Amino acid sequence: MIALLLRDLKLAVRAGGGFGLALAFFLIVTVLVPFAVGPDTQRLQPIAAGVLWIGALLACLLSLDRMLALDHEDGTLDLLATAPIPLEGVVLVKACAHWLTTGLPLTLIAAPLGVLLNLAEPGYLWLVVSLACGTPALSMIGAFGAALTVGLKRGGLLLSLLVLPLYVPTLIFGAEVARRGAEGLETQVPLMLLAAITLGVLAAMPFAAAAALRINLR
Amino acid sequence: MIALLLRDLKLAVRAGGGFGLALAFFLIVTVLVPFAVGPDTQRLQPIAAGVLWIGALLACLLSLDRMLALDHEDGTLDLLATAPIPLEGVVLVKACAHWLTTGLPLTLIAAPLGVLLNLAEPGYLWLVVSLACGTPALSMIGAFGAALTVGLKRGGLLLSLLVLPLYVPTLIFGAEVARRGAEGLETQVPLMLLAAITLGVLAAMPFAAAAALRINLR
Amino acid sequence: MMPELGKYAGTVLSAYAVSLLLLVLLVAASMIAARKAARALKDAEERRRNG
Amino acid sequence: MGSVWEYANPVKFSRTVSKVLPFVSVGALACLAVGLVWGFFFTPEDYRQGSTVKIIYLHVPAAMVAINAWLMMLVASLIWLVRRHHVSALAARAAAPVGLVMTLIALATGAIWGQPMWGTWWAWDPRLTSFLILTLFYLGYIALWEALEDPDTAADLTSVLCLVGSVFAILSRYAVNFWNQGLHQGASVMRVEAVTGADTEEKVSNIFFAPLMVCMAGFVLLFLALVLLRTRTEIHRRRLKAIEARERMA
Amino acid sequence: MLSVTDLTCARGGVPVTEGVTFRLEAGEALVLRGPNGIGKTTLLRVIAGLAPPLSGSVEGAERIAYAGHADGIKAQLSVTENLRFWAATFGTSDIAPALEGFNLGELRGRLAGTLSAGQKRRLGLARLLVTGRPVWVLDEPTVSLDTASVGLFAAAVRAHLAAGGAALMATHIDLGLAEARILDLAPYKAKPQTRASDFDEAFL
Amino acid sequence: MLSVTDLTCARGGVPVTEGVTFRLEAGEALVLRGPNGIGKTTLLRVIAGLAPPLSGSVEGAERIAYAGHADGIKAQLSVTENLRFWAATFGTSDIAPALEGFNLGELRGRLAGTLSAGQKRRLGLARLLVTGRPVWVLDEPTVSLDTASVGLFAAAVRAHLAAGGAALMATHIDLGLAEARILDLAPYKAKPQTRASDFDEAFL
Ligand code: HEM
Ligand SMILES: Nc1ncnc2c1ncn2[C@@H]1O[C@H](COP(=O)(O)OP(=O)(O)OP(=O)(O)O)[C@@H](O)[C@H]1O
Ligand SMILES: Nc1ncnc2c1ncn2[C@@H]1O[C@H](COP(=O)(O)OP(=O)(O)OP(=O)(O)O)[C@@H](O)[C@H]1O
Ligand SMILES: [Mg+2]
Ligand SMILES: [Mg+2]
Repeated sequence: MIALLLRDLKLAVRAGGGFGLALAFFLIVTVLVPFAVGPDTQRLQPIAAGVLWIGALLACLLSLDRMLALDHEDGTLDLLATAPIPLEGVVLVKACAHWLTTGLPLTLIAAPLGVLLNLAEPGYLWLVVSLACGTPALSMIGAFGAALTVGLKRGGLLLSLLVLPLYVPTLIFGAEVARRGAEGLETQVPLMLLAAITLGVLAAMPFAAAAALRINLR
Repeated sequence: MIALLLRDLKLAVRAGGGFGLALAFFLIVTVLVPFAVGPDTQRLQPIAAGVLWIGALLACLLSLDRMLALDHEDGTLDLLATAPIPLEGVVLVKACAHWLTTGLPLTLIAAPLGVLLNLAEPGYLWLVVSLACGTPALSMIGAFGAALTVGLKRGGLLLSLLVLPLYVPTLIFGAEVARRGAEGLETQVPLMLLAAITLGVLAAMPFAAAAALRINLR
Repeated sequence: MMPELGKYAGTVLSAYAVSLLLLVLLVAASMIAARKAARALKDAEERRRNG
Repeated sequence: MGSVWEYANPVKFSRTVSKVLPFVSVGALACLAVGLVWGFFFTPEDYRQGSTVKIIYLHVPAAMVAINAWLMMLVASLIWLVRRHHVSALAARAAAPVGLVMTLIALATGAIWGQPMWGTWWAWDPRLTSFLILTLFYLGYIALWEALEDPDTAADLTSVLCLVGSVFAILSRYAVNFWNQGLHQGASVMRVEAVTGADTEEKVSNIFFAPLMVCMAGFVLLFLALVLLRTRTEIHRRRLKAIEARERMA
Repeated sequence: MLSVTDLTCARGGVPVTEGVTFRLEAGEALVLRGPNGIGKTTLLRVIAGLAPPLSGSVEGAERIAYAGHADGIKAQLSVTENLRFWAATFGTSDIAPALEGFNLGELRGRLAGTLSAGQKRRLGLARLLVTGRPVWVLDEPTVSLDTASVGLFAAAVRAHLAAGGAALMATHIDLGLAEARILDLAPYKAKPQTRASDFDEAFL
Repeated sequence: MLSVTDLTCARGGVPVTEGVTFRLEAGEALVLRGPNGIGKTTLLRVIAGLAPPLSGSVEGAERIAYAGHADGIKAQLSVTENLRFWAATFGTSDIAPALEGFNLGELRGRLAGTLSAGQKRRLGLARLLVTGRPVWVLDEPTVSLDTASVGLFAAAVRAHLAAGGAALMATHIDLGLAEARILDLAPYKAKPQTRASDFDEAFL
């Protein structure tokens, strides 16, 4: 399992591995929003936290299809399924590698990007905290979606479609934390709920994802 | 060339072909925005036109990587390159098929989705007009990006990174038309500029895209 | 020695710090890469001549 | 001495670089040291901006170099496409990260400067916005180089991207101008011009202008030194790859 | 080591082969033969546990190392990195015999993406040696291999059999393994009328 | 029909084969042979015009129908739809002989994605017949084919030659085409010291 994690990280960092691209996408979405809605600070500030959350979510989403599809195409998944490690572990490790190469960097870069959207001063801390709490859930739910669509050629868009509704609760609570934080309101309750979702997802999702994967492999 | 167009349309409509997925993605992004920025009409109305343009642009973007990559993987592009039709024509036809299966439906569905975001009354017409003028440019620029990244495994995210800055002028003028329309301002000038960009792109881009494709095939 | 920077001291100093840091990183990275490539190339050329 | 194209021979180029590089680096270092020390320690405060004027010695040269680095890449790409000199393509590749870092410096110092001057870190002023777009082009360009494995393919594709990107960068510049005037009545544009342009052109000419010029020269020389060094590195890498490939075949 | 009893396999919901029964003991090799489309790939995937059988049973699936058309090789990793990963996954660690057995020593540092078709195939076969599994289940293992490499492969299979392993292979060409038993799948082709069970009859 | 003069081909910037020269007249077939990694695929791609040669020239590239490892077949289209598309692209229209020549009549309505490896390969070869091009350039055409299908293929090539066509094929196995000339690539392997030109010496 450690070998798998290391291999995934290595592959992500190698040329063409796609590390950093999620970051770049996040950056770009953030930059495009003012072009579309106009450059006013009064317009941008209230939506800043929400836009950042959506941007992070989309960046995460777009990198999902690499998670399992590449391994399926070249037969690695078939071979992993016959290897002496449980498929649940494989899925968990894959989600973990995805978070390390996507969720974590997104969290770290979110604060500087907040500047571009004139995020209100107190919001930065809460933005980062909410992303740190929420992105693991995004990766794990994404792994489930990737397992569901793994057999499909270019299932990317279908994957997005399946996963987006599943992301709604995480998004609602995560953006709520960031928004309330930016407006100086109390953030305890949504933060607790967000954490609860993440923990629940991490505990239960690997089994669902492994089941989906098993079905797709046969 | 007609055969190619028909085949692409047929493939898009067949099960798993991805027709409708861009639409669904557009729908979902539009639905997620209120979750992230909060449900206030005062907040949503001013950003409605911009959000719809961004949503359409992202939906378009996400379907780009199917345009050439699938044909590259299964060797079709190699064979088309040795077939008696010019590569410029191939690229143009592919962009055309992409627009017919993505840009056109997006344009048609944008107005109903505007309702979800409380788009101001006079904005609907201009939103549709601006999308109709702008999406062909999006497809053609996207074909260029797809040609650049066609050899890469899962180049999807890199494709987005390369193409998004190229989308900036189109997005600015398109969103400007829609926004001014919604606010009841004059829209003539940006609309002219948008149309000019689209025409210029349609005239010049096939050559750049075919050149990139030729380089990638060798 | 240090000039009086007034109320903007933090601003000016941080601007200089950030810029110099970025420059130093760039120069260092370039030099390390240059050295690494030169050494690897020298090894390879020697291998070629000897073997 | 024959034509300039002789320097497109990698061996000759490397040799020349080894000869020239020490002088360029020392020149860069000297200019930077003199200019920055002069500017930082020995210029007075501006009556309106206080000590923040001192940021100009980093901000403006970095911005200049960032823009011109892209121009240089464009020229190098054209040379590669037309004359197929490998060194030219490698020089374009070598310049990109330098340009990116310069862009980042301009952005960072600008943001830090904007905080006291405009009361905000960032405004969607056309000039700043175009710069942000330039950053994106740099990122895409570098990412494409990194992603492609075959060096000639990569050189060709990045050159095409550079050409098309330049056209779109100019388009964006006009688009952004249009976009922000429409809403903002150019408020922040006016302010940049008011705070910077007028001051730099007139008052700067005596006290601030001389050290600024020295810094400018320092940044340009630094850029030159880095590009030469990095191009040579790329040549070495390429040569190494070729030797390894030959070894494999033998 | 491996025992297959009355196995019926389906592809896309349609039974393809039925009633396949055989046993494979240590030291034995069995070659599956049959024309294109008879169901060799389907059968092997069922035996390896990647697809469920329609009926019948497979014993010893957990002892299997499977190698299909796709090799599970990452283009961005080098030859040794690829093998090391698979060794670690299967809990072994020595990749030297695998490199040697398939003459990959010279290519060890190459990125797998830059190998030719046959070289990549050799790497895929070398993976079998690092799994440490006793039963090899191989689907057209010698596709793209030249004669010398087919010889390497035959030698590797022989060594594996001699060490108490077993091998089950589907192929269209001659592997040079005279001692292998041959099982022709043609007689096991499913009759169109076959019904899996009365209950689901309407669907099959 | 096809004439190749002093061709040097490179892969990843490194010369692989050099000085390959041959002519192919109407009615002739030429089989390329050589061990894995010698550069057959590379050479065929250069000849088909998909990659530029390092030096040398190819005449008659526009008469070529190329078939490589990938077949250019869409899984979501049926067998006839796939063939019709290629026929239209190459400006012909009759797909019946292709269906017949490779015994695809029974499979005509099937989606290509549900074919077995060998059936898919037959479809890929049938595509050659609808191109109407006189020179076939084939890279390992019989991979995954059973003996009967190899026979079909040999018959198709013979018919093509008899009709004034020509064929160039790389393969490791015996195609049953006794009349074909054989070209072994081993003597053309590029010497490591080769220099393309002094100017860019450092890179090659
Ligand atoms: C993030 C924010 C900023 C960015 C990205 C930025 C970018 C640039 C760029 C692209 C140039 C143009 C260089 C040229 O045209 O040659 C420039 C020049 C300049 N900027 Fe900024 N800038 C920023 C903020 C500021 C601020 C806050 C100030 C001062 C209050 C400032 C003062 C200047 C001055 C004095 C020049 C030289 C003008 C001239 O050459 O006429 N900048 N900056
Ligand atoms: N997805 C599918 N849906 C329906 N039928 C399928 C599907 N995939 C394969 N088949 C059919 O199942 C049968 C068995 O296919 P299989 O791939 O097992 O054959 P095979 O013996 O391996 O042939 P080959 O020698 O060509 O590889 C074939 O007739 C094939 O057409
Ligand atoms: N992208 C690449 N970069 C560097 N070298 C490569 C690359 N691709 C292939 N090669 C090398 O080029 C040589 C020729 O490869 P090619 O695929 O033409 O061989 P082949 O004769 O078709 O072999 P096979 O019979 O195995 O298909 C091989 O030694 C291979 O390792
Ligand atoms: Mg098979
Ligand atoms: Mg080959």
